[in-house]
Amino acid sequence: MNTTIAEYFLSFDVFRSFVSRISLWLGTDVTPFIVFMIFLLGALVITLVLATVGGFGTYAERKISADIQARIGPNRVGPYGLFQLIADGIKMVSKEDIAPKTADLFLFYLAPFLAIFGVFSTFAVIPFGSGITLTDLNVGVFYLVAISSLVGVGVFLGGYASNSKWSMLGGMRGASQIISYEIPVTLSILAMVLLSGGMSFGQIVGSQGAFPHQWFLFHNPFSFIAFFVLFTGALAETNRAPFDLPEAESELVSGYHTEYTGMRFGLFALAEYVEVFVVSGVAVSLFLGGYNVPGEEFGHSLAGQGAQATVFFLKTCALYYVVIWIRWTFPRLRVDQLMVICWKYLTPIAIFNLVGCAVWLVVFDGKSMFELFFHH
Amino acid sequence: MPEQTLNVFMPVTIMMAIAVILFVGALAAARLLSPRGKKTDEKVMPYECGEEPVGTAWSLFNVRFYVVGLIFIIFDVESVLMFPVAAVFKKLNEAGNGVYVLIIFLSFISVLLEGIAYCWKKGDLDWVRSFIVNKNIDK
Amino acid sequence: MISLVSYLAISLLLFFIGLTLMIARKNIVAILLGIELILNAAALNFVAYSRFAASNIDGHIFSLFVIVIAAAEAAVGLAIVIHYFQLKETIHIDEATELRN
Amino acid sequence: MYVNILFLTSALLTVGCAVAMLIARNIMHSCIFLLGTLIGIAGLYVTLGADFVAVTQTMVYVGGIVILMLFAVMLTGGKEFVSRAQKLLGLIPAMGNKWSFGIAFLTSFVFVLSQFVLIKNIVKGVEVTKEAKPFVSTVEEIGELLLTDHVLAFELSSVLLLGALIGAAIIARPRKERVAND
Repeated sequence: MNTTIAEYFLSFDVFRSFVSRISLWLGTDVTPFIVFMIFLLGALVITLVLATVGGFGTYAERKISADIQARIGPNRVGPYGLFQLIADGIKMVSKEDIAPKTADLFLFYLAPFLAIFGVFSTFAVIPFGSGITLTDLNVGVFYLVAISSLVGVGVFLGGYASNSKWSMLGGMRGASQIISYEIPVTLSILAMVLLSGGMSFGQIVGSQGAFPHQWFLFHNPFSFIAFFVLFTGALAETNRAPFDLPEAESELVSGYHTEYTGMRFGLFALAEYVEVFVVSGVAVSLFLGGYNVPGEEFGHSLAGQGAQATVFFLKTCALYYVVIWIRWTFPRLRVDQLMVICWKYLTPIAIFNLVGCAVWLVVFDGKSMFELFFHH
Repeated sequence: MPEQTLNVFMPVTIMMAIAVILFVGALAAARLLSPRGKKTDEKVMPYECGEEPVGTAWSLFNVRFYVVGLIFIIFDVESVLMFPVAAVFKKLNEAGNGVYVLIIFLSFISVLLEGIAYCWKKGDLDWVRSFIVNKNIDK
Repeated sequence: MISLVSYLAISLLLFFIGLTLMIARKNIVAILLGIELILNAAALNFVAYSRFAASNIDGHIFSLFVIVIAAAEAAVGLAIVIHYFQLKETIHIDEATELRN
Repeated sequence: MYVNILFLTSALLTVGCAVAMLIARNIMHSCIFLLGTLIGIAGLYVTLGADFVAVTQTMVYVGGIVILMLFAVMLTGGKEFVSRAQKLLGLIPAMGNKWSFGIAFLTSFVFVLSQFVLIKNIVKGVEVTKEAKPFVSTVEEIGELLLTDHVLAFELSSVLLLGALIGAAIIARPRKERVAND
């Protein structure tokens, strides 16, 4: 049982003896320093990987939308336009940074920071593998929900500070949409916490298995519905179509980041794309078996960690594809429909699921549907 | 449970620090590389599709936004209180106290349901019904 | 190095700032901000005492309920402020002198 | 080592943002500084080993109360976003009466001082442990306490929240006369 990535590495005898040899050589115990370095390197690597994934999100979005609309999409920069993301990055950096004259400059500069901060802080608990989780906090999933609500404040402030009418409308809509849809998402997560008996991602993923019949998605009928509630809510929380009202191009120009230019806009966009990946990862960990691979002994080795991370990335990217697919398939909702869907459909269904899961847990003693049907 | 130290929170702090550094670094790079032209009046004007903006955008908004926030915060707090109970539910169920916990849990949720039923009945969950053009908006 | 006194000092400072904010500001929302600070100072004290001077974690439960009540208080307080503003079109505390309209 | 750094950072964030909140001229900025203060306090909770309370603090305050405050400022602000230009010593905005700030400072100082003396005499008997306890996650313990010792408070809090929801919804609901005006 590892709780952090450092403990995982220190559980290998080779690595431990290596550390103790260095300690002997230097005359002091260097374990705290090594632990810190592992954390720092791990955090840097994960940031780099996820930022790249976020960048590729923009590329994938364009390519897949082109595919759906029978176009070609970006194909000029590099093979298949793969370097489009680098070109975009260079463009973002070299654009002029303009703030409206009437803007509230302090808040204008702070808003993208809050969005970035809220998204990047969640990386600390995302489970890429049983060992490669930066830290497996006992309040893991709760922490993730809590810190990512900073994005809502960022969106609101971005809209407010610009002092532009489009931005203000987008910011108000965005904030109220993000906070509303947080409720069904939280309640669905709560149902999974109930089934797994813990809030840490290690516990939640560990109580599922590698094969679909061990996933929480098929644990009972209620958790099956809960997945769709969570997925819909997550789409809305990340402002993805069909819930992209805060930045509805045809109505609000560009919503809360109308007045943002250059790198500040780039940071908002990066936060948004990375957040989609994060919520896909959370949905995978909670419902679709997470990083589980067959074989417990295998899973602990370094090769097993690689396999786990691969499985996690494959599932998450599949879900990411579904998110993009939905965007280019469904029309946008009206703002009143948005609120009705959240409060009159998703929230009561989520509460129903929660109650159902609790009753199921007591009545069937925590067994899943498959265990009940096939193991008598 | 293995003994832990507060070091389990270190990655969280490191990640937050990285977010700060990334933000500052990206803006510094942009500051170095981006052109800084003259700030003409047209350039720093809020974008309103070519029209000259009239007044400020910081006008009064409809109170329905507040009502949504209000319902949200109550539900938020209730779900926060349910988290630790949900986390020990399975353990207590295995210890044989499942029915007791279920009763407490269900009575808690039923109060939550009363709240949503009230708001539903009174129409606070509708977006259109409470649509009022605020007469203060011109001031 | 970190002792109970450091937490109590921070809590005292927060309480002081909150109280000043509450008395000095004339904007009702700012007064509510001050109340939030004071409640947080109290909750911090509970947790600090439970860590340094008690063997159980009842203090955590207290501060949990302080947070719950702060949320309820903020919701109702801000609702009153908004309603008052709709009636009088001001949120200056010195002009709120009537109980009924 | 790590705990000390975390404590110092959080304490600085908390107190710094609280002071900034006090002297900020714009109520919107005050709300944002409140956000900083609350995150700092969450950091302090972490140094105390109260992980669940820390995350609850973040969830309820950052996601809920601060957004609600920002909404309320939007709904009541307009011309009074920025305080009137009366300042004490050219630094501190007094928002209204020039002297109220000084008087408030004095009053709260006297109040805090008297409370301090009072509490110091009362709490003499408390034994304070110095040695570092190992960090044990509080989630399970809190869950069990909520279901055993504090079950009444747990149930009553839901009733309290229901009351707050209904009361605040009645107060804040847009009234019908206004429809007739437009």
